[in-house]
Amino acid sequence: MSRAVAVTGTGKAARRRLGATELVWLALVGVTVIGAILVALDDQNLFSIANTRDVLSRSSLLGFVAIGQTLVILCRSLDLSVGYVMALSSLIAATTMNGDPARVPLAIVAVLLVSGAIGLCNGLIVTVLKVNPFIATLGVGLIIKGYLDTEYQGPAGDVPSSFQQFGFSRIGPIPVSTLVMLIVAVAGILFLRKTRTGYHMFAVGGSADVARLSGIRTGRVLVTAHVLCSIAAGLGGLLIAARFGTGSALVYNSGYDLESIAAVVLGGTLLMGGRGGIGGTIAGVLILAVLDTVFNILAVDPFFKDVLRGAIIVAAVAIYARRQIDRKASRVRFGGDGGSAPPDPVPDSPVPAGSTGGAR
Amino acid sequence: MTEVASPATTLLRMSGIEKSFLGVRVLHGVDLDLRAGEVHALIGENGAGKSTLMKILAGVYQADGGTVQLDGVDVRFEHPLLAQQAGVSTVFQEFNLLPERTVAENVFLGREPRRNRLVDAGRMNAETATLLADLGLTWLTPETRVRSLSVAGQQIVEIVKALSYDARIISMDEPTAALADEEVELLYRLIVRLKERGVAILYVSHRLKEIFDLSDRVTILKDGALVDTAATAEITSDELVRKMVGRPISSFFPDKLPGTEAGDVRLEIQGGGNEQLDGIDLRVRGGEIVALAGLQGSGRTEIAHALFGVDRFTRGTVRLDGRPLTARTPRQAVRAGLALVTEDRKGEGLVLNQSIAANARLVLDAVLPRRASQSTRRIPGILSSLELVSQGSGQEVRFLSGGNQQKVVLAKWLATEPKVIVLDEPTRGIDVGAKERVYTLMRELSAQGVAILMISSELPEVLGMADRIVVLRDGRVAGELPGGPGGADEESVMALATGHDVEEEQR
Amino acid sequence: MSVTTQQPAQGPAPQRSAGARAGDLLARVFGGGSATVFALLIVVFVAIFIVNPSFAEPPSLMAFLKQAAPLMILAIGQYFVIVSGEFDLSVGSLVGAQVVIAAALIDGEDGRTVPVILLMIGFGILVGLVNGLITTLLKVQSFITTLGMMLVLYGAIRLWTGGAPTGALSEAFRQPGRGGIDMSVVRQLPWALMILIGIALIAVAVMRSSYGRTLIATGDNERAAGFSGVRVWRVRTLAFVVSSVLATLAAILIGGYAGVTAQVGQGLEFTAITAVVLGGVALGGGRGSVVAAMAGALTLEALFVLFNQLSMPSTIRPAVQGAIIIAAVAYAARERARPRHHQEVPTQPQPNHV
Amino acid sequence: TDEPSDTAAPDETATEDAGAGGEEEETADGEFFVRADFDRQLAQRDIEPEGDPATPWLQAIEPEYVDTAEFAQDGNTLCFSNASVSNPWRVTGWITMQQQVEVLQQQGLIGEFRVSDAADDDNKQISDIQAFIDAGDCNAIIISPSTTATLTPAVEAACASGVPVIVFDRGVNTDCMVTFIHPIGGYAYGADAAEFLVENLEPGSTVLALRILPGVDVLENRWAAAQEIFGDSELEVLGDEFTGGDGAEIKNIVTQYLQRGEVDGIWMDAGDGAVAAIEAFEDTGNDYPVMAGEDELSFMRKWQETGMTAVAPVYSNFQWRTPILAATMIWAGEQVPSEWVLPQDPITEDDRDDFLDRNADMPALHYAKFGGEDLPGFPTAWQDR
Ligand SMILES: Nc1ncnc2c1ncn2[C@@H]1O[C@H](COP(=O)(O)OP(=O)(O)OP(=O)(O)O)[C@@H](O)[C@H]1O
Ligand SMILES: Nc1ncnc2c1ncn2[C@@H]1O[C@H](COP(=O)(O)OP(=O)(O)OP(=O)(O)O)[C@@H](O)[C@H]1O
Ligand SMILES: [Mg+2]
Ligand SMILES: [Mg+2]
Repeated sequence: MSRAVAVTGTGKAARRRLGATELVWLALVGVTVIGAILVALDDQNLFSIANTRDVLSRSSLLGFVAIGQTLVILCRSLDLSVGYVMALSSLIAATTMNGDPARVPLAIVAVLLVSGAIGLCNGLIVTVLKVNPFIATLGVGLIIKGYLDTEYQGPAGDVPSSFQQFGFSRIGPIPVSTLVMLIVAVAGILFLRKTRTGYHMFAVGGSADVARLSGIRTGRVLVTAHVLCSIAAGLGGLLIAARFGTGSALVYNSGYDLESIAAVVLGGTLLMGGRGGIGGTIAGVLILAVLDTVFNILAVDPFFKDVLRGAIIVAAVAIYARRQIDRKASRVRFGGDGGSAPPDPVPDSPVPAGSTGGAR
Repeated sequence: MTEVASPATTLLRMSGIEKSFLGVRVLHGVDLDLRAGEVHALIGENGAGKSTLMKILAGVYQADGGTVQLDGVDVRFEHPLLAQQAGVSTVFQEFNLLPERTVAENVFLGREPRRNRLVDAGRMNAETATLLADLGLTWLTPETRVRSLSVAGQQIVEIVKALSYDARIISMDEPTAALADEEVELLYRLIVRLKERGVAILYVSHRLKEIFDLSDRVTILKDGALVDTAATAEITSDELVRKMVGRPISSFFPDKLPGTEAGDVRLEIQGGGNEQLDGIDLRVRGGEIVALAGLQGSGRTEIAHALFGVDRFTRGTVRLDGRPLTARTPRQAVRAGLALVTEDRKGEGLVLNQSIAANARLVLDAVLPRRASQSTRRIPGILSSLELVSQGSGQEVRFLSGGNQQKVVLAKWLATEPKVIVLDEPTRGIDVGAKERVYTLMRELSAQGVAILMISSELPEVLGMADRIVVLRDGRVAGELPGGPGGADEESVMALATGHDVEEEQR
Repeated sequence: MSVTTQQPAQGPAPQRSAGARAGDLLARVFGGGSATVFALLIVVFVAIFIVNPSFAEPPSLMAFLKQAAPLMILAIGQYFVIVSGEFDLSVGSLVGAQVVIAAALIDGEDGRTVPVILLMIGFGILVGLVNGLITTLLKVQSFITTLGMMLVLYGAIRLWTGGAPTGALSEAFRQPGRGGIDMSVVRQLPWALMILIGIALIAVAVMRSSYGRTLIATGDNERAAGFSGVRVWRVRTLAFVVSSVLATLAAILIGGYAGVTAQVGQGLEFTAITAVVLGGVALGGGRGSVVAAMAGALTLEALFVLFNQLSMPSTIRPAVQGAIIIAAVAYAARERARPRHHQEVPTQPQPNHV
Repeated sequence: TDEPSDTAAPDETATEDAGAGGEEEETADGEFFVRADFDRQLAQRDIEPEGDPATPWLQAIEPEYVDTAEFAQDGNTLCFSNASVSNPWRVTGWITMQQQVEVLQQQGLIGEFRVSDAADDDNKQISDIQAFIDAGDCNAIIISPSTTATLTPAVEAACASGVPVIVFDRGVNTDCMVTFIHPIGGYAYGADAAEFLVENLEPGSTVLALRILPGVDVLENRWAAAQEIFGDSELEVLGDEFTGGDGAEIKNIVTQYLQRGEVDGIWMDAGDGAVAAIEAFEDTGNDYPVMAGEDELSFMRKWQETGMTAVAPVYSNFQWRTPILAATMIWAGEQVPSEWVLPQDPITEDDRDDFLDRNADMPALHYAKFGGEDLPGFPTAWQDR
């Protein structure tokens, strides 16, 4: 109300509310509590060791992919090729290992290199050829699919049992794979919070023009994000190989591309980039895993699961959006139309019609 | 850090700069030199090429011809980063901040301080705080999210960011376009300090007052060519305008057209209020121009938005031609005969990727589709009466200069034949020629009996155009002053706007 | 230069010759990144004709158009949503759901055909409304809204039918997608083609109407559109409804063409979006023409035919398809960097100012 | 059910003769062609299964019984990890399985029946199985693996937990489970179809192969067997196309082949969308091909209606009853075959009408040899699913 507020703006910051990430974790708690009650009504315990393990192990694979996906989405890009990268990586891992424990390191290096190279392609197509990331990564995905379908007629390769431990063994109630995933997540969080490239990802996603004018080499940042995203998917492929004991092309049919995007958005990262983080994503992944476990315990019909998951994702994002509107910063005038069309279409600015007046 | 150079040292010399966009030459061999410790103004009409020249200096565009010399050495900035590293920093015409990031993160964007290869957020915040304290901006905290700042606050962050580079050359492209006089004062003080440090400042503005207040030398561009560079002290404002426009402008604010007279009250707000506003009483007659003056954030735009259904009055009544008006959406406002030329041309006024024609008929298409086909026939006439300069009505609006874009916005609203038109900062960022065209248009509309409510941060404009001036302070009407010749002066408006005695405040 | 000699460049437009205007129209349809798709379309067709000259015979062409009609109709619907700045990922699921609904409710009885079709259209409208209202009023990005809708439709329809489609389609239902008017030269003039032409004409007319203009304006800058009195939520919601209704019509054609299978519709959303983007329509809204979107769909279908005619191993086709799409979109992106007015109007005298 | 078709016998010898030479040529990387399995499966078609032909789901070909006394117990919680119910064949089988469970629950032989569905996601199924193991209260775990090789470690883990494990449909690369239940298999299926085409088409005729997806082992086996047989015949294989099982796609592809030239025969790796393929011939005015579909009713009805030359190879859907029955047998300590090979007889023109009559009230995407006619839920459970 006072004009001091208008000029300094500090008043607004003072009544800053819960950050997006905290909200997502709260949502996770909410989902867990509701799930636990429903499970308890069925005379079971969601927090039993077995069920906890189940939640955690269900979260690891999606976790890897979603961590990577977070980075590209933060940069206002997206990656629809992750499913194919996972499939290819699992095959490379399994065929390189070929049952020989000594070849495990070689296989890991090979996977990281190949998946990184795919990320490089994705990134270069988006930045240099200026192809919309949706189409670019869909196209690269199709190219990988073509290779996989031609080259592999089914599972191939053999993962030595030592490496299978990555998929099956546990430390206490925590599966090793989940632990590794969490370590990667922490590394990712530090990367975003502590490195320049991490900072620049927020900038590139917030506004590529602003970033460029601030001296950031936006192309490089975006390419880095794509490379890291593909590498994360490659790690997912390694986990698949460990869990399957072999590599499998058909993983690409399991919908990890869209599911990882859903998890990221569920985790409070803006689909149009510039805001969010891996912390929220992990909560998003855990929400999906808890739902999965609860549905399984309650023996929910698999098709009803899809219905519920669809509805829950939309409802959650609607709730985040609600807060966005409340925080309406009415007339901020950012950036000109620098000609570089934003890769992601979803506009943010609130519609000046209807409900906005009441939202203040 | 910067060695204090003697005023005569030429830091930068741009000579014969050429630039074409897609075959259209926009700079024809422009020369410009900057000396340490000087403020060098760059003026010219909209589209004269000021921003382009500045962007070449900043490494955003590459010149097609000509040379840039820094300290006598040829340089070529292929990327903004290289310009920054060479000590050239820029406040661009468009906002260049990340709304979701903090002040400190924005200021240090692209060169975050590191320790052991990791970003040192503590040091970043501390350095930002020092920088802010140095400039006397203690009310800004480094951790504030830019989104929560007002437009002026954001502009200040931009400037702080440019300063933080330890630059020897700072170019500012219309830094005051979004600022009210009070904040302009703040900027003046910043610039004086920079001069003292020996920084060269390239300063673009359409406000002649600022040119004379601040600059040591002035370079005038016209149609991409250099007209003259002169010492500011040796040039009069008439001369300046003539060189810029190519003709003398006799009277800047046109007189009322004969036959213009205040008619019945067309727009009336009684006791209007909402979260930002309280007790707004306002009356605008047909044929009358009423100005809303006030400081940044005093609630002027808010009144326009509440009237127009973007926001709402939760209290009070609004009448249009005597009939109650409760617009809940812009659509209802338009139907009732209201038009709003918004202060943010690109963000709220235009669909930039569409043609001039599509923009001009947008309101008709959206609100009055049945009338659209016949009303659109008037549009070519309106556009040509506004003297729009374009390459045809099929041209995309984003390729027009600011002034011409504003004309398209005006045409869009004139096509609806409004009864009441609200103009929010109608001349923001447009050149004198275009300004004059807008003023003439306002006079013409008045003569036709349209009621005009004008919001402006430029006091001369307020004083020169308005019949009455309503001054706002903190979302309330602070008082009303008569306009026109013999009416209020700048001091009395400022006194009402700030609630202080201006003289006292300034000295 | 003085004011009096000033020639506002607005002037030329109304007096432009018919030829110039035709050129303008062509440029508008083919320009702005859309030129690529027409060039590609021609290349692909020529290649098909070379590989298999018999494909150029009218009956083959008719059969091809019959196949292509559903995707083109889907592309039209998707165009409406994309040009308004949104996405519709639910169309594939919706096509599947509608076919299953048709089979389950008609259950082979001709008499039920019309009521069930009406019901399907009603359901399509409902889905579009839900997509649109959740996106516009609840402010959920449409990528997520329609992804959710995709999951919900996929699950709900299978929940309802126990996993696999039940019932059967009637002969009458199958006519639009399968039948046509028997004729001499073309053997059969497919209903699907006529329906497609009808929808295309309507779509072009709509895009030229006030609604179409406001739709594009909304996609370009929703805030400016809102300030101009556009009811953004309504315009966009309507676009989603158009998309869902056209998906329903596509479902009627697909169901008619090939009958019920469990997999029907799967993945069509990506094909439709790809088609639209291939047509030079910008994801993010505000740019591109509906004719080009249809051309994108036709090009994709033609590409599939070409692969087949070349006897390309079917496993490798996705790879080739992916590479071609990336190349085409990259090429179009280069084209778009050139503003089209510079192609339309030769460089005029330097703009003069007042 | 009927005897193994006599059509199979003559070709089989032909195959064996030329087999060794054609092997490398035909299946490029040979990954999915194991000659021993191929030969065994083709031979199994002619072996009279043990057990009552009226209950084919309890029959077994050349069973080797294992003792299950160690698993005999009173507990009767049955856990089932299903790959998915994402296609009509699995839907049909799943209903049959549930009906079978209901009967046994009423008899008190089965208590809780706990199911998790992995929606075709191998990784999810691994977690599902892990969850059953961790829960610790399953008295038997039935697994229908989504992919052979990938589920092996999970199944091994399930075996290691000491619970009796029953695997059916697709196999895994281990023999730790108590019993592995499956019909003869993919080679036999593909060969049934291919042999029929070879036999009913003139030498030099053309055949188009329509396949669903690449990389699914059971389907790859079918195609590998067909390639083997076509390779030794005089038929020309025009191409093999992946259709995703989508009718529209199938019709498009067949239409395009017909625009290029004659297609005399159609080989399919599964019957989904067979009708669409037939319609492509109708719509383009071509004669019906010789066709190998599946015992899916829409195809069989079309076959009957048109009187075309066709065969319906069967991948016995009734196998979904067997694992449930096997679980109760194991709990009772009864012997079960360690590899429980169920009969898999194609439906020919001779018995087609009989099967159609028996399934007259069943929906289109139902499978003729679903084997649930004697269950109390019949017919409504399969009709309004
Ligand atoms: N990226 C671009 N592509 C094409 N034309 C451009 C581009 N940028 C500027 N122009 C054109 O170059 C000319 C000079 O523009 P510039 O922005 O430098 O003018 P200006 O003097 O800064 O005007 P204003 O006072 O309105 O800001 C104008 O005619 C403009 O339309
Ligand atoms: N960007 C913003 N974010 C949040 N609140 C804002 C913003 N801009 C203005 N406000 C609030 O709206 C109220 C009215 O400001 P308004 O913009 O209407 O004033 P104004 O005099 O028109 O200023 P301006 O010249 O900036 O348009 C102020 O109290 C201010 O706090
Ligand atoms: Mg400028
Ligand atoms: Mg204002």
